[in-house]
Formats: sequence, structure tokens, C-alpha cells
Amino acid sequence: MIDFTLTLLNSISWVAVAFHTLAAVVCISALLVVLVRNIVHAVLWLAVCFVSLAGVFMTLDAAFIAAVQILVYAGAVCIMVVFAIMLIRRGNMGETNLFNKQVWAGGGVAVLVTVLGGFLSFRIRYAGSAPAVPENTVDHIATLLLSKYVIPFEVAALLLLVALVGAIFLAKEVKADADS
Amino acid sequence: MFGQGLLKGLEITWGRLFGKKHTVNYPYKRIEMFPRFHGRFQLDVDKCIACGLCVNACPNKVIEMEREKVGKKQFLTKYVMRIEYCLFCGLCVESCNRDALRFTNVIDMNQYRRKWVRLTLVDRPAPEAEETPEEAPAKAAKAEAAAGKAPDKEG
Amino acid sequence: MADYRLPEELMEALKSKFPGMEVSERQDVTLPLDDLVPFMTEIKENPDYAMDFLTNLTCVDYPDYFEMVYNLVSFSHGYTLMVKTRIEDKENPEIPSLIPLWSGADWQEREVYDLLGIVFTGCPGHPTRIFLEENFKGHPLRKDFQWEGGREP
Amino acid sequence: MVEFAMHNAWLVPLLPALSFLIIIFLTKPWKKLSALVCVAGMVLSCVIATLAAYGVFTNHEFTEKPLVYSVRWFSMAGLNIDVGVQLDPTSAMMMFMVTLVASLIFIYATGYMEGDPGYSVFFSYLSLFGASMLLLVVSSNLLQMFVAWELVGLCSYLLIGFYSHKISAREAAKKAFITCRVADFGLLLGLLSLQIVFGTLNLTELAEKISHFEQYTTMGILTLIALLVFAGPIGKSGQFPLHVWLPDAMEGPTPVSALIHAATMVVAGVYLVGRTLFLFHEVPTAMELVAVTGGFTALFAASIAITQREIKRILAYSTVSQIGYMMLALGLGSLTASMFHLWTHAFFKALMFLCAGSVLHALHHKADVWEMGGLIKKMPITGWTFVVGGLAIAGVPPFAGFWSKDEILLAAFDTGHYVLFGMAALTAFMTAFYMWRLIFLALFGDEKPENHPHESPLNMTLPLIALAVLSAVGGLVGTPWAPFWQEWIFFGHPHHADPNYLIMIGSVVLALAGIYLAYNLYCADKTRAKAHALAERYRFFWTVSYNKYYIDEIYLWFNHTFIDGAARLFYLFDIYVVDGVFVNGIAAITRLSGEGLRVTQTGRLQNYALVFFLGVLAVAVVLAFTDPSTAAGLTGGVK
Amino acid sequence: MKTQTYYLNLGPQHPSTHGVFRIILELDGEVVVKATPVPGYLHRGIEKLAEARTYTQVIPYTDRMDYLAAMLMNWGYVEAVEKLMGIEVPERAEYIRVIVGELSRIASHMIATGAYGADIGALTAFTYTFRDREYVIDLLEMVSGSRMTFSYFRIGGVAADFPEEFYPAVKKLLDQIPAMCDEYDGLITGNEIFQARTKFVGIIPPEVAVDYSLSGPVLRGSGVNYDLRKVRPYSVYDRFDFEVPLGKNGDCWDRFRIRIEEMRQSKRIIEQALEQMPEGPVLGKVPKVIKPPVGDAYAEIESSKGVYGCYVVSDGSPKPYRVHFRRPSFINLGYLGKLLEGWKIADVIAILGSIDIVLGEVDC
Amino acid sequence: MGENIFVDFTAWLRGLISGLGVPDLFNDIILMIVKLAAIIVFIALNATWLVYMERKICAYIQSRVGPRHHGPVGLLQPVFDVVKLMTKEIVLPKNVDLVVFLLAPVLIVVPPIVAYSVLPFGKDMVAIDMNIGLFFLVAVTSLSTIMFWMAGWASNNKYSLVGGMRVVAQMVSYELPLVLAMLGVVMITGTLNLSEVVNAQKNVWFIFAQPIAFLIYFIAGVAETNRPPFDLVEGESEIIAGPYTEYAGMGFAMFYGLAEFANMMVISAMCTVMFLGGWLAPFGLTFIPSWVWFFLKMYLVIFIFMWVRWTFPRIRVDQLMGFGWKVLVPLSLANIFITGTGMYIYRAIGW
Amino acid sequence: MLTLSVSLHHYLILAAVLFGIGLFGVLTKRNAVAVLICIELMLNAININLLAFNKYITPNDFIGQIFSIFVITVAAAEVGVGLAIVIAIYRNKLSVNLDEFDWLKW
Repeated sequence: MIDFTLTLLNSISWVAVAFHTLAAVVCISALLVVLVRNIVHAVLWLAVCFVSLAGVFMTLDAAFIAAVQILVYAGAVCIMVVFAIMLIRRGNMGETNLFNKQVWAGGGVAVLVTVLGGFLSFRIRYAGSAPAVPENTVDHIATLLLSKYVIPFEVAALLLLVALVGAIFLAKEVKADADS
Repeated sequence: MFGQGLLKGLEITWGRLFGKKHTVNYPYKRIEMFPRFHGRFQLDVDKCIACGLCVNACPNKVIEMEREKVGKKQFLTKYVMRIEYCLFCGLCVESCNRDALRFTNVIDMNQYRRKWVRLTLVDRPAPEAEETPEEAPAKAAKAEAAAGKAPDKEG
Repeated sequence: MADYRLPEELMEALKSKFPGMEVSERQDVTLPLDDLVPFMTEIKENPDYAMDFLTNLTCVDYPDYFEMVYNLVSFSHGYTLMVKTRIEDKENPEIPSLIPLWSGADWQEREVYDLLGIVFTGCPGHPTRIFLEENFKGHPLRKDFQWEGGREP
Repeated sequence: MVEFAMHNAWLVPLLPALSFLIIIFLTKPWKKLSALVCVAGMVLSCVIATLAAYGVFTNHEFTEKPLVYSVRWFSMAGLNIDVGVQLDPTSAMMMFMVTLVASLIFIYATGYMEGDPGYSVFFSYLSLFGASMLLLVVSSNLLQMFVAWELVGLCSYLLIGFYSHKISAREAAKKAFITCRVADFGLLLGLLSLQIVFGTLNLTELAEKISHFEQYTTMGILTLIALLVFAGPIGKSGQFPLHVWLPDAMEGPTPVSALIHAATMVVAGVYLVGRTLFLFHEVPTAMELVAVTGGFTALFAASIAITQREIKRILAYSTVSQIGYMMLALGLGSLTASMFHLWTHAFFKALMFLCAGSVLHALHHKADVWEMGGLIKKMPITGWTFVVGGLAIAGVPPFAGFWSKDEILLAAFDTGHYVLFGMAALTAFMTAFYMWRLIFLALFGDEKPENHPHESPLNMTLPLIALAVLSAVGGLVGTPWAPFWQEWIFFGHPHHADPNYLIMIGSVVLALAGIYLAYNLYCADKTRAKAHALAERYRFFWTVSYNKYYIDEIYLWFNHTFIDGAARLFYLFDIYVVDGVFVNGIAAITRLSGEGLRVTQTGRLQNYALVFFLGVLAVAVVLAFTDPSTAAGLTGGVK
Repeated sequence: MKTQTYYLNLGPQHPSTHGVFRIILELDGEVVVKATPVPGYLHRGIEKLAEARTYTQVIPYTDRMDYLAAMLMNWGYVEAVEKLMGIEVPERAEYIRVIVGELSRIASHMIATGAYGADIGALTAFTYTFRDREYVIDLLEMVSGSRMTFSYFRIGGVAADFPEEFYPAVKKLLDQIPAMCDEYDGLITGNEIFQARTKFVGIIPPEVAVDYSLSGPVLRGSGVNYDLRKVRPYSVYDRFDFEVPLGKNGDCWDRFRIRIEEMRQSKRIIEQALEQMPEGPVLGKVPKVIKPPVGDAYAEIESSKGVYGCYVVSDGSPKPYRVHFRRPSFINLGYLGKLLEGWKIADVIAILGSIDIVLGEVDC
Repeated sequence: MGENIFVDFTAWLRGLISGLGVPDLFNDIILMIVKLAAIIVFIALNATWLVYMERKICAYIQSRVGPRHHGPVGLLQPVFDVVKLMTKEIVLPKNVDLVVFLLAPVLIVVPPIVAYSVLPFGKDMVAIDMNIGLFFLVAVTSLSTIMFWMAGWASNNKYSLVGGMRVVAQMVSYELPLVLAMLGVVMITGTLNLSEVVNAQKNVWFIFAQPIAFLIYFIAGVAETNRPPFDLVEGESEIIAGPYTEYAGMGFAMFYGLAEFANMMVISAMCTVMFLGGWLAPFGLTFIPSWVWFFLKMYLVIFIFMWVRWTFPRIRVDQLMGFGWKVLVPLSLANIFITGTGMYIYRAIGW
Repeated sequence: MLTLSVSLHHYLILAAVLFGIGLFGVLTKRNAVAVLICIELMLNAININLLAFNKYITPNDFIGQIFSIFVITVAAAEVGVGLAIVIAIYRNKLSVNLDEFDWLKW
């Protein structure tokens, strides 16, 4: 019995344990994002979801992307969202994340999409065990980004700039009208 | 140049870091009080003639005085200062003609309960009357009148 | 000590303008209530006086009347002047506000209203209590004010 | 150097254009810098133009065969338009004249516009105008010329309306623009016809083709074309009956009046007719029309100028009159005389305008000559240069005007147009009269005590002096005894008229008589009683002349009666036919169908998204379950 | 465009209100749209209390107004009573008054300086000034016996002459004061962050300052030269040579800096007073029971916060009929509501600190 | 002696556990837990020590002597503080968002703890030697913003709310110059691995190669830890205590003691690693263990933090943002540019 | 038998579920901010797919990783602009309820 357990335990890989735990956390926190009634809690669950997703990325040997995920999503996007919520604050936050009238229809479509996606994913056949991912991914990504993908990279930079300017312009107060 | 003031500030604090410390390790070590310090009251009972001037001088009606007439002299039986109301202005001490009421340098008047704060300087029974009828009773009466005429009850 | 009072000739000029005014030997001016605002406007706006600084404003509750006291200073000439006026109506004392002339009168008038119950008319937002709470009954600095309480004997 | 200038004459219009761009985009906040850029651009152009002109005038072959540099602008089937630079003596002279006068006026303007809030903008407009005018001058192509023609029109509009806070300035700008547009429409039609008929607008090719126009068209059509083309100059050069805008254009700043409405732009019409003289030459009717129009305008405008009171208005009518002179010369076929007069006129008229500007500047824009007087004592430089200009325009030898006017009179006399000659001679007399009337009224006589004139600053007087010198000696290039001018600028073949001393002396006598009459009426007689009496005596003529023959009023009446009536008619058509049947009818159909479809448009984003994803789902299902390879392709393409 | 504002209740218990004082701020983000100051949390009715005390007994109550410069509070009151009664104060007493008054002013300004530093965030400055203030207070304690509420002045003079050990001590302190001021200057005034926080913040134009009856460093910070010690010298101030520091812009920085400068000037005054001090009695000829004639008197002095005036009415009895105090902090505070509009929360603290109020005085 | 004490201990522990026949996976997990516990203990110990140190330095700067009654020279004072704070009641104000309110002080210590896992404390002394260690650290520390915000939001107090707004604005803004300043070092070393960064400073510390970057890093680091002169998050004279206004007892201790000092230690440790040569011994004083050097340098930086704190006033919120965006960010970009140019020249010369 | 191995399909199903949850939120939440949040969830599901394919199919090309960087970039930009729009709308209408945004212009 002990031997069997030990064998079993030895057969478990780190990655598998991590993946299943993190996947569970991701799914549950994502569901909570949708289901909780307070938008602030939803955002906090979103942060949890993003951090766990970073963990999932780690299991995919994409440590760099994981760090980016934490930095951008958990560090920046969530902050932006909570800031926006704070700006559009109201007295009672308890009822800020409700469903609209098409909840059943939407739910049906979402379930169908999920089922179809899951079904289709099983159609993919690939060579059983994956080849090892190189140890140092950052160097490769950096090289590729600045050589082969330099134009998309720059375009993305430009996009960010445009988004920045656009966001400032949109959210800027019009002071002239505020005097009344 | 910008930053000069910042560096100057750092220099000052750096100097203070190793400079003289001004803390006194109270209560283990105490500073000498000045002679005029308004500390705890002290009543020299022997000098006191229970004239009541201090009672009148007090702005806040802190002093409670009880006296009995023993012979020709007024005899102080009770002298209580309600220190919780005291302003430590020193007017009572100043008003004392006999130099009976004085300040000391003692500062430990704090008490755990408010009702203990009251300072009882004299609380004693009056001695048996020693008949000394030759003293003028008018003087005593005058003193009593002065004592009775405490300041108005405040509005 | 140097003299900072209003010179005689200026005082005479004021007297001729406001016949109802009385001048004490210390050169304190006592005015009828109706003359207050014209008088104050005159001594503030007229460059001969230029009383641009209202130092003090208070009120005294005398048995028969309220007496308002104003202390004025002229920065340019260095004069000082004490102006008094009497409010005979003890029941509903009212006096025009001087806030339009000196904004500094604002809080002082509120204080006087609060403590003595003089109503200053002519300015929005007044009278409002400043020290005591809004629903406090009475005006403490009046002589007839009675207050139950105080410390135990 | 000269070679470079000649082969790079395109720089001449380009430099002012560059200054325009620099001022507008860079130096606008810095006034002095803007002025400097503007002046520098024009002076550089002037240097290049001078060198190029020198090159042209020292090399005889360009008279026969102009130096043309052109590039293809655009080409379509059957339509090839070039842009280019054509250097021949006429354009070289014109280029030189324009850049020179413009440079001087720009310098003058730096002083005149001092303190104006729109200083930089003004100079940017001036630069733009310079560029456009030079583009017009150097054009090798009629379309290019038309573009430049419109550009100068635009600049004229901008500059007349420069004081846009004044209602009169705005109105004048609009008037000028609309009047010129009317004329330009004719010009455009003419150019189109030329293109249609001859298939080209290049000047050289056109000259070639029109010389045997019978291969292409008939005489009637050609006449029509010539008349249409002539419509443009009538408008732009202020010929009767479209002269009305020019006097009003004096609302603009004085440098503008001097540059645009005296020296350069208004003579563009003359220049155009000169450039296309090969066309008019083939059409005698048109030639006659040009000559008559010119002669009549000259006399007509001069007769108005006699009674006007505002200093710039007098000069404006004088300009109209002098341009009529040039047209007359053209109509007589004498390009030489016309261009000669254009040349001299540019100098003395610019000079007089600038002097007038200087006077106005000194008198704080008090324009009535009757309110001036004795200015020559307070403003000696302005005054004496004005006198030089007056002598020049009156035709007193040896000043410039005398030689050119004499050339025109000679041309009229030689070609046997005696009526026109008489009109021209009368005009010359009247010119001398009204101009000296102005001079005597404004400069001599008693000083008015309410005026406090002062001499203008150096940057205003220096151009005056330069122009005065040019007005004095500018005519010496074409005296009958030394006919350099006639050697160079001609149409067909050089015309060597012998000096006709009779005409020469006659014109001088006429001029002197005019001056004397003016002196008699306005200077010798301090009270001017005689002048008033004369006006009273010929009250009718005076009134008509003073009210400019009521031309403006006639136009107004015409507008109200005919054009508004036609507009009313079209309005009714629009309301009932266009709107009623087409617009509203179609709209009603659309609206009805829209109301039916509106129900599906909830406006809710999520509703749409739901439907969208249903669609996606359907597509995915179809793709996934119909053909496995498609599905594989959909999900990553790996088998 | 609608923007939401919200209310923030600054005080009555807030570290930066220097006591119990409340400002209701209407904020748009961090910017003050409207500010309503609410004083009165420390109102004890001193003016009413005074009506039930004898003239001498009022003196300890005046201590409790500006408890940071209690000597000056005494001074204004006794000056008014002396004016009412026409008492001649002995010259030595006047000099003693000047010395203790200026020492009191130094102590008060030290607190203002340090507390302002603490408001801006430099807590160390606060401890430094308190440390130095202790030495000043020691001197005052030496002469009066108390460290804060001195009750040292008497009608007609002062309670007691200087003790002998006072003179060397005050000399020693005066020698240190320039170094102390330099230290504050180095630590606070010269600091760029501090300057950025205070320069051009809370600007009071001079005409507004006069209109609102502001006084003291607040008025002088706006450049109005109005210091009673110079303008209408009372006591023996006309015998001293000193300067009145003035501000240029009327901003917080000016008001703050003036206080440090005034400390230096006070030091000069004390030095001169010590030099000139005559011998003689310290208490004038005053009746045992003070009964002023019927009438009224108004006297003003320049306290550390501004013009401190006292109006006394007598009905001939031994108790004053009416006492009114013109408290500079109270009147200086009157402009606060308008002044705060348009500044940020952090500036509210900076402005309030620069006015240097003492709530005991404001609420009286 | 001492150099490898921690490394040896880890190896010994690993050997011990595998000797018991525990599978490798669990061996790893146990070691992980041990390391985590060590880090937490380390942080807690350091935080208590830092509380004491801060009080002492504050006192000394202010001419006082600070705590001295509990233990020798008051060394036990923080212990007493902790005991007091732990036994204090946790006050729950009305209408707070309870879960968030209680979670915030707990979560606030997570990012520093995670950050320590990649910090090299000494030679070969690093929990996880990540090749993107620096990036990971930056990412993780950026998480603490949201915890502060949670505290400010959940408190249902306007001072807290203003503090929450400020904390978000400030920390997000100053992260940028912080990272950009470190980028200069990264450009020189060409690696994100912290151990390699330290090794690259064998010859010269980067404080000498990148003085501007050091200055920017230091200033931004002060702002990131919300300490004066950038403490407007808690700025007690303005908004009482910012997000922590409503916290009492242990919650307060977590914010004020643990989180603040843990964050400060992370910033100082990063400063040491990036600019001060990490665990490298200066002047060849290698007989002192590397981790001692590391801590010495770290504490030097912390001391400067404290020194600055007790000297400077607080700046205003608009000045803070202006300084960050208009001074530090352009300056750090310029630094990157200068570094790049310098490196190019360096390579071109071919030294 | 308990198997705890991980394969590409695991990741794909996780991604599908996450995408479904996000889609559900997008379709049914009333708050505009919540909708934005759910869009982020969907984008992250995509990222899982990208990285999973990258690891299991083309581990040496890094296309998936690079693409996911772009996705994250675009997502950040989208959130920024989206929130700005939401705030702008809120300033005008004092509401972020998507049901009320059924006008096409204001």
C-alpha cells in the first residue's frame, strides 16, 4: 500500500499538480467575477484570476509572459478598472454587478460556445510529447520581437500611444461647462 | 542650485544624529525646578491666621476653608484645595500676608482617580477653647465676614 | 505718547455733517442708530479719514440699551477712532450690518449675535451662530442670561 | 550667374511662396521676423529676376524664340497640361518690374503697417500675392496663368478685406471678388474653348496654331473666343463696365493699393491680352473692341476722377484710366506702347499711391483732399516725390509718363484712329488736371491747423525716393531717339515710328494746360471760389461725375430686378418639384420601410452581441460538422 | 458635464487643526470647492466669566486664551485696565513686560514654526522648535513660576522682579537664538520641497487682508506694514530699534518666514531692553481693591498672532461690567473659508498652519 | 566559516528528508515550505528590528534618545509593541466591506514575501534563481498597489478613499521611473537574472556606472514605499492615515509595521543588488560572509531612507505627479539613451 | 487509475471554459465596467490557447508567446480606451448601465 502510494506520488509531476490547482482557481475566480453582485469584489476576483493565470502560463514554460501577465493585468489593468469604479462610485456598491434580461439566452449561447470549443479542441492531434522548450525564453523573444516582428512591435507601441492619448482625451473633463 | 536646501537639511539632521541629546530620563532623573515654581501648595499652619484672604483672592473658588473661633483667634480646622480647579495663578500665595501659603517644587500631584486629586492641607479638630477674652472679637468677626463673602457663584 | 486721535478740524467736519453725533472728551463718537451706516461709509470712503481697518467690533449690554462699539484705524493717516451707537430696543435689537464696508466685520458680528443676540441686518446668511450650537437657547453675554449647571460646589 | 538666373527663373515665384509658408507656419508670432522673411524673399526674387532680365535683354534670340522650361503637370486622354516658365522680353520685363516694385512696396509696408495686430498675416498675404503674380507672369501656359490669375484674385480679396473689422472693407472685398469672378467666368469659358478647339493651352503652341486657325475653326468662333478671353481682362483690369470694384478696393491698406491695384495685378489683364495678342490679332473685331473699350474707359474714368474727393479714390480712377490707355494701345496692335506704358505707369502710380499712403499715415487716415493742404512743408520727401509722380503721369518731359503716353498717342495717330486719338488726348489733358488738382489741394496751399502731419520713417521714404527716381528716368529706355524698348518688346515685328514732334509738343501743351488750369483753380485761388463756381455752373455734370455715373446704382437695380426675380422662380421650382416630388417622396418610402425594420434595432450592445455569437456558433457548427478538414483549418490547421 | 463633489469633515479632531476646530470641505477630487470653518469647540465663555471676577482675578483667565503666548494676553488686559484707571506703570515694570512679552513671542513663533513644519510633514522641525522653546519657557518659568499660564502681570506692574539668575540665563539664550533660527531656516525654510509646498499657495492680497481686518504676520505677510509696536508704540517700544519684517506675495511662505524673522527681531529688542533697564519698583501705586471709575477703555497690543485688543467697561464696582477681547486668531480665521477655495487638501493644511491659530484664543 | 551556512543547511535538510524516503516532489515541497517560513520569519524579525531602528534613528535625529526602558537600550520595545497590537481589539467600523477590509492587511504582505524568493541574499543564496528574476520582482511588487487600494476602499471613510486614490496614482506613476532606472543596469549586464547582475559588478558597482539611475531608483523607491517625502498616502497631517485610518490593532500593525518595512526592505535589497554590488565584498574583504555584506549594504540604504524621512517635508499630490512624470520619467529615459550611447561607444572602441 | 498528466487538450478546455465564462459575462452583465472585465477574461482565454499551442506544437518558434504579448498589449490599450469611454458616458448620463445606452447618439 505504501509502495503503491509512493509510486503514485512519484508519478505525479509538479506541473500536473500545479496546473490542476491553478485551473480550478482560474475557473472558480472567473465564475465569481461574473456572479458576485459587487463590482469591486468582481474586480478583486479578476485579479485573483489573472494571477492564477500567470501561474498557468508558468506551467506552459512561459515565465516571461507570466510576469507580463502579472505586471500588465494584475498590476495595471485591475488598477485601472478599480480607479474607474472609484470615479463612477455610488453610495451602495452592493448591487452594482447585476445581470440584464437576457441572462438565460446569454447563458445558453455561452454554454454552447464552450461545449463547441471543448469539442473542437479534441479534434486536434499533435505529436504526443512536446519537445522541450528552450531554457532562456526571454532572449529568443527579445530577438524575435526586435527583428522579425519589429514592425508589429512598433505598431503595438504606436497603438498604446494612441490609446493613451485617446483615453486622456475621452476622460478629460470639459472645464468650460462645469461652471454652472 | 536645486537640491541645495535638501542637502543642507540632511546636513543638519546628520549633525543632530550625533549631537547632544536633550532627553531627561524622567522619572529617574529630574530637572531642578526654579524657586518660584508653582508646584504643590504648602501651608505653614503655624503662620496661618485663617484670615481668608486667599479664599477671596482665588478666581476659581478653589480653596475651602473652615475655621473655628478658639478664644480670640480664628483657628483653622480645615484647609482644602480643590486642585482639579486650580489655575496655579499664584494669586492666593500673593495675597497671603503672613507668608503662610507657599508653593513648593513638588510636581507629582497626579492621582489615579479624580476625587483623590483634592489637596487637603489641614484637617484637624479645633483644640479646646483657651479662654482669652481680652482679644478683640471685632477683628475675628471681620475676618469671618470676609471669609463668608466669597465670590459670587458664577453665572 | 503720541496722539493718534482724529484731529479737531476733521472731527468738526464730521460734526457738521452728522449733527446727531456726540463726542466724548476722549474723542469717542456716539451716534444715533440711523446715522451709523452713512457715518461709517463717510469715514471709510472719504480719503480725509480713510478708516480702512475695522479693528474691533463688540457690544455691551447696559440695563437700558445695547451699546455697539466699533474701533477703527486708518492705515494711511494713522488715526484711530472709537464709534459707539446705542440700540434702544432691548427686545428685538437690530442694527445694520457693516460687512459691505469691512468684510472683517463678518465673524465679529456673528460673534456678537451669538453671544449678545444683536441681529445684524442687510447681509445674507446672517445671523448665524458661530461658537454655540444652532439650537442653543439664549445669548450668554446678556446680563439677564441664566444658566443652570456648572461645577459641583 | 546670369545663366543660372535664366535657367532657374522658376525660383522667382517660388521664393515668395516659400516666404509665405515660412511666415504662416513658423514665424507668425514674431512680427519683425515675418516682415524680414517676406522682404528677403522678394528681394532675392528681384535679384534673380534682374539677372534673368539682363540675360534676356542681352541676348537677341529670345525675342524670336522664348526660353521655355516646362514639366508635365497632368495628362489625360487628349488633355496635356504643362506648367512651366516662359522667358521672353515681355515676361522678363514684367518679372523685373513686378519684383522691383514689389520689393520697394514691401519695404514700405514694413513701416506702414507698424503696430497693426495682423502684421505677420499681412506679410504672409503679400508674399502669397507676390508668388501668384510672378507665377502669372512667368507662365508658359494659359491654364497655369489662369490658376495664378485666380490666386492673385484671392490675394486681392484677402488684402482688400484685410481690415476685416471695417464693414466697408469686407463689402469691398466681396465686391471685388464677385466682380472679378463674373469676368473670370468668361475667361474660363474662353480658355476652355481654346483647349477644345486647339487642343492646347501652351502659349507657343497656341500662337503657332492660331496663326492658321482656319484649319481648326471659323472666324466667328474665334471672335467669340477672343471676346470671352477679353472678358477676363475687363474684370481684372477694371475696364468699363466692370471697373466698379477697383475704387472700392482702396479700402485695403495702401501698400496693397499700390502694389495690387496700381502696379501689378490690375495690369495683369493688359498682360494677358498682350500675351494672347496673337489671338486678338487674328480677330479685327475684337481688336477694335479692345481699343474702344480702352479708350472709352480712359476718358470715362478720368472724367470721374476730376470730381472725387478721397485721395486714394482719385488715384484709383486714375489707374482705371491709365489701364484704359494701355488697352487702347493694345487694341491698336501696339504691344510696345502698351507694355511701355505699363512699365512707366507701374513706377509712377506705385509712387503716387505710396505717397498717398504716407500722407494718410501722417494724417491718421484722413482721406479727403479738401481737408489737407500745405503738406509739402511738413513732409518734404513725400511731397516732392509726389510732385515727381504728378509730373510723370501728366506727361511732362522728360519724366517717364511722357514717353510712354506719347508712344500710345503716336500709335493711335499712326493707325488712323483719330477719334480714339482725340479721346486719348483729352484724357491726357484731364489726367494732368485732376492729378495736379490733387497735388495742389493736398500738398500746397494753406496748412490746415487741425492736421499734425509728420514725415514718415525711413523705411517708408526710401522706397518713395527710389520710385521717384524710377518715375523720372524710367521712360528714357524708350525715347524716340533711343528706342531700346521698341527693339525688344513688340508684336510681329519691331515698330519704328518716327518721332512726331507735333504730337509730342501737343501732348506737352495739353499736360501743361491741365496743370495750369488746376493751379489756377486750386492753388492760386486760396478760397477756391472759382472751382466751386465752376462746379455750381455745371452742376449736372459735376453731380454725375461725382456719383461715378451712377454705375453702382444701375447694377444694384439690375440685381434687384432681374437676378432676384430669376432666383424666385428657381426657388419655387425647388420647393415644389425637387423637394416635393423627388426628395420627400423618396424619403417617405425610406421612412416607411425604416419603420418596419426599426423593431429589430434595440440599440443594446449585448443584444447584438448575442445575435452575433449565435451566428458565429452557427458558422462554426456548419464548418466543423460538414467537412473535417475545414474544421481543422478553422482550429489551427494541424492534422 | 456633471462632476460630483463630496464633503470631507476636517476636524474637529484632526491632527492639523491645532486643536479642536472643524472645517467642512466640499471637494471636487482633491480640490476644495467650498470650505466652511466651524469654530466654537473650545468656547469657555471667558468674557462671561470675567464679569464674575474681580479685576485682578481676570488675569489668569486671559492666560488661557493664547496659551502659547500667555504673557502677551495678560499684557493687553492689564493695559486696558490701567488705561481705564489711569495708573502709571513703573518704568522697570514696563521693561520687564517688554522682555517677557518678547520672550513669549519667541516661544509662540517657535511653536508656529515647528507646527507648520509638522503640518507640511517635517516632523523633525517640530521637535527642534519644541526643544528650543523649552529654553525660552524655562526663563519665563524662572520669573513667573509657570511654564505656560504665567499670570505674571498685575494691574500696575508685574508680580515680581526678575530673579538674579535670570540675567545670565537670558544672555545665554539670546546668544543661541540666531543659531536656532538658522537651524530652522536650514531645515525648513531653505528646503526646496517646503518652498514648493508653500510658495504661491494661499495668497492673500494686501487689500483683501486689510478688508478682512487681518493682523499680525498674516497681514504683514501680504506686505502691509502694520505692527503696533512700530505704528502706535505702546509701553516703551518706541525706545527700541528693530525692524518689521514684511512679505512680498502674501503666500504661506511669506507668513512663515516672517515669524522666523520676528524671532530675530525680538532677540534684538530683548537685548536692548536688558541694556536700558532701569532700577526701581515693579509694581505701581495701585489700591488694594481695584475699583476703576465708571467708564470704558480699549487698549491694543501686538501679540504674536496679531492685534490683540481688550475692551473693558467698568460700572464702578470691583468687578468689570464687561470685558471684550479682540482676539487676532479669531479674526484672522474669518478669511479662511474664502481663502481655501480652489486649493487642494494638502494646501488646506498648509494655509491653516500658516495663519497660526490657537483655538483657545479663537473660541475664547 | 559562515559563508555557506545557509546553503549548507539547505543541502543538509534535503539530504535528511530524502534519506527518510520521501519522494522528490514532496522533498521539494517541504523545502519550499521551509524556505517560505524562513522568509516570513526573516521579514518579521527584520520588520520588528526596523521598527526599533526607525524609532531610534528618529529619536537621535530629533535630539532624543528613543525607547530605552524595555530590554537593553530598549531593544525589546518592538516586541512589546507587537504584543500590544496583537492583543488590541480589531475595530470594525460600520458599513465596511468586511471581507475586503479584513483581507487587505493580510494580503499586503504577500507581494514582498513572493519578491524575496528571487532575491540573492548571498552567494548562491537565492530561493529560486529565475532568469527573469528582475522582471518577476517588478511584476510582483506592482501587486501591492491593489492591496492598499482595497484597504482604502473598504474602509468606507473619505480619508481612506482619498488615500486610496493617492496610493494608486502614486504607486502606478512611480513604478515607471523605478523600472526605467533599473533598465540602465539591465542594458549593461544584458540579463534579468539577479545573480548575474550581481556578478557583473565584480569590477565596478553600478552606482558608479549609473549614478543617475541610482538616484532615480532611490527617489522612486522612496515613493514606492510611501515614505516621506512621498508619504502623502498616509500623510498624517492631511488625511489622518490614508487607507489605514480605520485599522486598529493587528491590521494596523500589518500595514504600518510589516508591509511598510517589508516593502522598504525589498526596495533596499533591490537597490543593493542593482547598484551596490549585492553580496560582493568591497576592497577584497571576503573573509566576511557574503550575506553579511548584503545586509550591511541593505541596512545602509535603509538608513538613508530613514534619514531622508526624518529630514524632509511632504510634497503635494500634484507636485508628486508632476515630479514623477515630468522629471523622473524623462530623466530615466535620458539615462537609458545615455547608457545606450555609452555602450555603443564602448563597444566601438572595443575595450 | 488516477492520472494527473497534462496535455494540450487540458489547456484547450481550460481556455474554452474561461472563454465561455467571459462570453457569458459579456452577454449578460448590466454594468459596462463588468462587460469590459469579461472581455479581458476572453482575451486571456485566447492567451492560454496561444501559449499552449506554442509549447506543444511549435516550441522553438515562439510565435505563440510573441502573439500573446501583442494580445496583452492590445488588451491594455482596449481597457484604457474602454474605461475612458465608460467614464465619459458616466459623466454625461450618471449611469454605467448598458441597458440604458440604447441611444445611438446624444
